[in-house]
Amino acid sequence: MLELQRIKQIVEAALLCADEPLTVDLLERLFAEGECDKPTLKSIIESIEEDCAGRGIELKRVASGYRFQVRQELAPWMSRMWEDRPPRYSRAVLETLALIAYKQPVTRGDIEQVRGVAVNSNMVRALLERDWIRVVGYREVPGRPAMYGTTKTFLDYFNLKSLDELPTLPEIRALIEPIEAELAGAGPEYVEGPRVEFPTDTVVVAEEFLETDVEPRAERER
Amino acid sequence: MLELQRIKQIVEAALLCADEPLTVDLLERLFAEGECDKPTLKSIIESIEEDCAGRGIELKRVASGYRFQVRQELAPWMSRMWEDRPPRYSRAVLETLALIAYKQPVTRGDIEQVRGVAVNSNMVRALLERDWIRVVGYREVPGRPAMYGTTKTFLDYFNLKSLDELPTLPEIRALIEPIEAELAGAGPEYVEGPRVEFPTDTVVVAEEFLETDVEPRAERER
Amino acid sequence: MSDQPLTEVIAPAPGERLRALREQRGDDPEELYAIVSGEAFTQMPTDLYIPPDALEVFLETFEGPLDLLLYLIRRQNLDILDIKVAEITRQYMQYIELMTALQWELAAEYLVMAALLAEIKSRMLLPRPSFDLEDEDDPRAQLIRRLQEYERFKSAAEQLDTVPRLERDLFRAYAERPELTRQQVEPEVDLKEVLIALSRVLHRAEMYTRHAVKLEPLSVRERMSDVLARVNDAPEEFVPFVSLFNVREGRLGVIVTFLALMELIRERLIDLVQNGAFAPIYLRAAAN
Repeated sequence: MLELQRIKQIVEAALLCADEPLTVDLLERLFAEGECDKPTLKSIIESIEEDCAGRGIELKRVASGYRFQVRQELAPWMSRMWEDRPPRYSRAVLETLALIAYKQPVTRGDIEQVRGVAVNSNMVRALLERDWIRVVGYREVPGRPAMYGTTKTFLDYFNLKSLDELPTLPEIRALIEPIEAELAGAGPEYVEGPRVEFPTDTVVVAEEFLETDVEPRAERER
Repeated sequence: MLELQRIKQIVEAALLCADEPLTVDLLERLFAEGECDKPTLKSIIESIEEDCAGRGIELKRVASGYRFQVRQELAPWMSRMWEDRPPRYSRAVLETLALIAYKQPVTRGDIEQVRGVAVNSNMVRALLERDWIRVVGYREVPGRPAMYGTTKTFLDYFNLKSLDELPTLPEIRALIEPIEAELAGAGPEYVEGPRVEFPTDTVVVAEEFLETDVEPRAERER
Repeated sequence: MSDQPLTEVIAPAPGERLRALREQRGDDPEELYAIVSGEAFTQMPTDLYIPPDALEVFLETFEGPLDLLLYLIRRQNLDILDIKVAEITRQYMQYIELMTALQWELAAEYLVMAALLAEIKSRMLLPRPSFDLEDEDDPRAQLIRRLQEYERFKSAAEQLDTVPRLERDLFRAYAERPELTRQQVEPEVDLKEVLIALSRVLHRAEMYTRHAVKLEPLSVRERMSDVLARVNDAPEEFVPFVSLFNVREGRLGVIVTFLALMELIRERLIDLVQNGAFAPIYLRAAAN
């Protein structure tokens, strides 16, 4: 028989590097003839369980055997390890947001008319959920489409006291054009994140198709 | 600041459930503002290292951070857990890896020059995919061949913190004594070299070879 | 990252087949060198500079001509610099005849080496004075240097193979992660991105429609939303006109509100209602 300390080391190590929970039978198979017996194994497992008191992990018995697992109370810290990097809004969402800000109150139909493509209801919902836009009324036309405007939260996020702190269109042009010229030379990824690999105009369409729930516009608006 | 015991639990748990080794910086990011600082983290890591004494696992620092691993002395028992034998690497792979590790940055041409046989491009691709080697640049000769170097993943796999932990590159050994002596002319001024371990007249030659670049680089590349 | 190509390329280790054959035959592994056509070679032929086609195992055993030469020198004490030119030439010719397309690439390297050995020998046969030993170009010196350099890395590779590594000597320790409490992370937006989006969409609109999209002053658009929201959220149908004006906003505020109302009326989003001359004016959401 091996020394108890050695057996304990082996059992602990095996439980920590196995892909699956281990039963006492499986653990026993790690040992050569005469190195360890079942009663010893069982008492070793108990002692390992006791050692876990106050530690970050516990030895848990699940249906298919024993395994070490991180205590559930540590989940908030562990979660940070897998936290997603913040996602990015697609170009379509940003355009919708910009049009709502500058042309409010607007309906989806209004936005679609300017953008030339259908506006996905998910995009509007995302902006509503974020509390950046709100329904300010309904246009009295068939279908009573909702009209959207921006919110206080929107202003706060962008650190604006009121909407007229946003630049005017000529100001935007003056502001944007140098950037766009630079982008034309430098490659598009600066503005759009990793997705853009095509010439600008085709991307818009491609993205639309990706993100738009296909809903015929005519049906929706009437 | 959190209680020390809680910090220790979190660090231990994180190291045990992370997919990759963790650096102190990464560990710090698990904590919210003011929950833990770096000096505390470092002393906690030390204390976890000490706790491992006598246990089956150890906290090891490798190139990309800290990880828990089963002690090497337990490998005979651990290997019984898997039916497959551990992967073995061919001499071609090991020689190529050794050349890249010790002589980086090297091109395929450099490797072929030393090994005297063509380098299998599938092997290079496999090493790249495994993330053991990477392209570190291109040599400015016709054809601009890629130069390879090793990665942290390579060091991690071989349980190393940095390249200096690799075993020292073996000395050049005398090969054909009479001829070498003849070739070297046995000049007395060479005899004093620091690496004298061979009979005098052969050492002279060996040293010569150590210091001589076999061929000018440009010629070798093509 | 996939291990598949690696396992294909890297395993089985060369010599594996030979090792298996040795085990299978129960031969002394040190004794048996190769098996050719079922016949066991317990000793490496000492006069073989090019592996014959039949010696498939041979190709697996050696990493190339440098490896073979090192073997001949270290294990057989062969003086590679003093070989029989006639013999190597004969092997050379024979091998070219036997060479199969399959092993052409590998064979080529052995042939180059054989040619080099033949060259060395022939130069040694020349009268001494013309054979300058100090010469950098001495093919013997070059060959020895290459052999030594190769041997160095061959041993480095052997050393590397003994370095403790994951999967064989070391195993990572893992514990099951707890159920994670995922926090929803909201996308971050730079105002500049919104502006770029706007300029792009307006630019596009201009390309497809005759006239440019008109943008009113933003203070008016914002006020339009506010007024509309008030009218819609009001408990009563009618909102008093005067209640929309706030003295604290000053004259400019009044003008903005007034323009907003005009625009809302023009766009038929609200109706103004007055029951008689000088009676209070009310607003209500536009009825169809």
